[in-house]
Amino acid sequence: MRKKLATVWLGGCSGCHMSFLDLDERLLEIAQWADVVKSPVVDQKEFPEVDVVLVEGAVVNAEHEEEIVLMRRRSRVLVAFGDCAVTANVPSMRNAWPKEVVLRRSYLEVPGTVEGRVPTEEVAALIDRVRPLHELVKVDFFLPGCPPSADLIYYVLTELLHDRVPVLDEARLKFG
Amino acid sequence: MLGKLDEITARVRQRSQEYRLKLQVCCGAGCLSSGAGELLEELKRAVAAQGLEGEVGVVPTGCMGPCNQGPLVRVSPDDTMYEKVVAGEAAGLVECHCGRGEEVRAKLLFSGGEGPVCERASEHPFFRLQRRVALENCGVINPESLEDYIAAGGYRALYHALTGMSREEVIAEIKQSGLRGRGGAGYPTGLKWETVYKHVSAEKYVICNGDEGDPGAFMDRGILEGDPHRVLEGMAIAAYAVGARKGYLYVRAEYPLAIKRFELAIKNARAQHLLGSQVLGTEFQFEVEIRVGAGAFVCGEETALIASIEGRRGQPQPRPPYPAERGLWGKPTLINNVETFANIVPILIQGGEWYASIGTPKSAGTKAFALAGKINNTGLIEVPMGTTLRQIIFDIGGGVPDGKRFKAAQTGGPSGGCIPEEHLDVPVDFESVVKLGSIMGSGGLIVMDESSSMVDVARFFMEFCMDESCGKCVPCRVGTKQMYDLLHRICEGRGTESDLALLEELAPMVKETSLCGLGMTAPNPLLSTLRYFREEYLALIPRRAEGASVGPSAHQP
Amino acid sequence: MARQYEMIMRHSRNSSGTAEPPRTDTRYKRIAAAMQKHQCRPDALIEILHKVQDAFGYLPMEAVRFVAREMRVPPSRVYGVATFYHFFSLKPKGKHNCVICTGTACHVRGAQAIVNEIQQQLGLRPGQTTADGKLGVQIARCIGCCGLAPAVVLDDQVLAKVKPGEMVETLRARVGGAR
Amino acid sequence: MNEIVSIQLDGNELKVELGRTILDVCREAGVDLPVMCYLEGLSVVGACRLCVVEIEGSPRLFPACTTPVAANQAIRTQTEKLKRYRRMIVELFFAERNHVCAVCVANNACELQDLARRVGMDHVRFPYLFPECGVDASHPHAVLDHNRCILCTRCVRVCDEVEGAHTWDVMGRGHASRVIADFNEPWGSSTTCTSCGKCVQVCPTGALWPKAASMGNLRKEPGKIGELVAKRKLNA
Repeated sequence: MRKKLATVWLGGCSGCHMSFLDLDERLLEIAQWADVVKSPVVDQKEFPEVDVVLVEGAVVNAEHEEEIVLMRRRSRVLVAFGDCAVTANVPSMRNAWPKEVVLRRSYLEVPGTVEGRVPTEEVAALIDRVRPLHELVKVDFFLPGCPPSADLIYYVLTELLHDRVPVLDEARLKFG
Repeated sequence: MLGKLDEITARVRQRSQEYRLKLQVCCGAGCLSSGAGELLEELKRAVAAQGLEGEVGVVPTGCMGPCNQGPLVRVSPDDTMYEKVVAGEAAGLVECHCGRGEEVRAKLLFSGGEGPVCERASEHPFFRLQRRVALENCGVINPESLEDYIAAGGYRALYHALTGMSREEVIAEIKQSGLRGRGGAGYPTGLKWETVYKHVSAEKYVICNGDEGDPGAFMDRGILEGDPHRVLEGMAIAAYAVGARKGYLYVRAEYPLAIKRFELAIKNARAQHLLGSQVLGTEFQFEVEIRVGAGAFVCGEETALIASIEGRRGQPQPRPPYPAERGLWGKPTLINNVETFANIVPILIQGGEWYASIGTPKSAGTKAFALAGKINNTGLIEVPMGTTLRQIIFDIGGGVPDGKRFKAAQTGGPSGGCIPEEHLDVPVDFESVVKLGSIMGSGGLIVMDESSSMVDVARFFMEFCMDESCGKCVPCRVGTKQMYDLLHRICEGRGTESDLALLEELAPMVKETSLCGLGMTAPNPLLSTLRYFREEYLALIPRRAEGASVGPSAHQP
Repeated sequence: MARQYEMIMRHSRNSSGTAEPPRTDTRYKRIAAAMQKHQCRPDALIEILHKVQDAFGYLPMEAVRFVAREMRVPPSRVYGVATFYHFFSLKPKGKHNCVICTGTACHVRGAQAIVNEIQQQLGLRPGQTTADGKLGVQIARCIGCCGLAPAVVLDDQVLAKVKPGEMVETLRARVGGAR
Repeated sequence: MNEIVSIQLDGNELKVELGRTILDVCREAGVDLPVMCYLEGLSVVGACRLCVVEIEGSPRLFPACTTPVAANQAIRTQTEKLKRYRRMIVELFFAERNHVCAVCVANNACELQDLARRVGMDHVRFPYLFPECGVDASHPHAVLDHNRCILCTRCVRVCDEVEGAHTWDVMGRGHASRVIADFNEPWGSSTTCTSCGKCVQVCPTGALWPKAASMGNLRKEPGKIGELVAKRKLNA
């Protein structure tokens, strides 16, 4: 039976998605097993019910908080995709300071800011601390790496889309 | 030399016989802070003013026990005790009791409470159920007077050991007594002495551990303040037995009075050749130095204590090697706690067999406890091992105040656990307390009533351990921080079931892998409250709405 | 005495650019005397730091440097020891000091309420000192007066069975009285 | 030469010399125990607790690096419990400071990172503590980044025991402990540092790194310290 696959981009650099695209011709192989029903490269507003979702990025703002809960509810297998999703990684480097300090620094104090102001409407409000996915929802599979290699993504997706549990042994498991 | 001790004894006895009555004023730290110092002076003045100088003596003593009734006065030999005597009442008390020979009924000990009041203090359950061995002189003699100590039989045990016993015989006596370390772990004292004795070295050390860091424990403080010579004599006997010539008392900086009195004790003992180059006229030489701690609970751990005496950060070392083999300056070192040393003299005087006859077969002798928390009679007590917690808390301690219900007794401080009502009839000894998920510890006993949250208690102790973790080993340094954060979250009502699961996963790991006793026991308060009061944890965890995320906490620490 | 002077003088001459303690400061003489008593043995470091804190009320860096140099103990080791033990403070304490005991007995009898009240009424958290340096608030891990819980040590005097409101009043009076 | 006794190591009978540690014996027998604080040539502190093993007949766990072998010991090094505990300890390391492999100069040359893969840590279950940590770049040749420090104290020990400078020590205690130079001063202004670079070589993570290095070309040689110490003994 064909599976439904989604990929999501939360607080991250999209590098994991780049690595996903690096699957190149193997993407066609994936397409034989699953429909990519929701992804930054698919025009679909609502998050549908899916079999597998790859979530890139950490939970950084209020929107992410809502989205991740929704995704959890509508996904059979939720994969923390890449270091940001697994450890909060680079986005979390702001966590040692209160978000007000971080915002002031970014929008007002850095050189080159002209008449800076902290945006309030255009972008979602930051939450106090950047958090990895598993602090908010149950994560079924952790796929660390910054980014995980295309080979690794291929391996993990192949297993999951065939209802097998991938195994990250010492050779496959790596942060950074 | 024995003649000199007898001579001093005779002199003191004769002087005290001149007095018809003796007013003993408790000058333990508790009573001093409620005004015992002024009271002492005022009583002396009143006695003089009423012309009773020749027949009524006024003397300070160490801690008498019932600390929250202070300042305390005992009239001897009438055996009458008065509570909460302020300086302004001194003249009236002297006039009434000493002048007219009438008791001041309204001021009798415990008359302010709900329990029984006795004209003879020793008949009150608070005293009647106690058996004072280590605290024998505490609250009886003047702790600042060497002569008083000698008159109470002091330094006879040392003399007896030095002149009439071989080192092996001393150790055999201690072994026979069944005495176990009173600092908490309960290691057999005689065995420890023997190990140090057996290690051949020109230099050896004896250390008295007075770093009583458990919050809620003040037995060692009571002993050091109330009977410093007893500890000093115990140390000297130990030094003779194991072959040491130098001893250290390591004591907390928070105990200035104990430091002062011990310093004085050393000075006076040296002057009388009870310390120094030829102790009591024998070849034995022994010097004692005080080392003052600087606020680190972990220094109660023996290897950390040694590091601290050596002027370093008080971080524990892996054992082996044990201090008995390689301790202070790398030399064989005997470390015993204050209360342990305080038990040595009576064992030598009355014999190991006598001591072993008190208490239970595996935990011989008596144990001092500091009662505090939600209990009527707070204070310092000493009971035979095997006394039940119920007797200690309800008969001696007078139960829980304000009509509240008893909930749990906490023993062993941050290393111990909470024992609930259903186990109150278990006889207290080293093994039984461990079976209940706590430890005997050094003797702090805190009573909690129904208004105390046990999760809060667990968090309180975890915060303590986190703050006091030396930072050397990872499980303790980070584990206590993680456990504290998780407990805090639960206390604040922000916890989840997976937080609880994490706690239960972390606690055994920290317990089993930490380097020293602090980390190994840090999870105890958490584990014991989880064992007996799990429903209190669950009650604090918000119930999740149907279908919500199943992951860990949606909240920040 | 002469030897102590010499020690201080030598120390001044060997100056390596760091601030020197005033040669006439008797507190330094006392510390130098204490070091001499222990023959500058490194194991006496904690004893000497106690002396420094007795003399100054805290551990001024200048004095800490003096001790390290005279005792020939590596600077990082001295600093490591000074910060390991909570009894030592590298910051000046208040003129008046209020130490709230938060031991177990005090905790179950309401020590936290005292801490909270002081924080709310006087704006002082444990470890803080008022801007004018008049009042410092600290917490202690059991002062061993469990029978008097909750207990507070105000300027070395133990106060028993303290009530939060009264404590704040006492503190206000103490600080006000010092003006 | 000490007495030879027999022990059991993970079920295999072995003849070993008394006086050696379990870690020694394990290494010789090819049993690879994880360590962080241990480094050949430096004093043994038994602080990381990664090398704990089970000894039959005792309910306790024993750090292999400090525990001497004894006759007839039956040692187990790879039980499920030990594996679980080791992973937890590694997780505690990662949660304690701010380890971001992606931007670390020691990425792919880090003992902690390697350890994480060895113990199968695919994520950290404990809340990250995110402490505020400074970076000291005042030294001309090297940087100290507290975000990546695991307080193994190899730098402290090598500086004191091998170089003899004792520039480094640890200040504070518990989770507030920090490695410091001199009186908690910028490393570059240290009056005791000889700039020998040994601390950088022994640091297992990217906490101490040479300014000349960039990600991908960092190579540390902690093993040299053991060789150095051995050579000195030879010459002594």
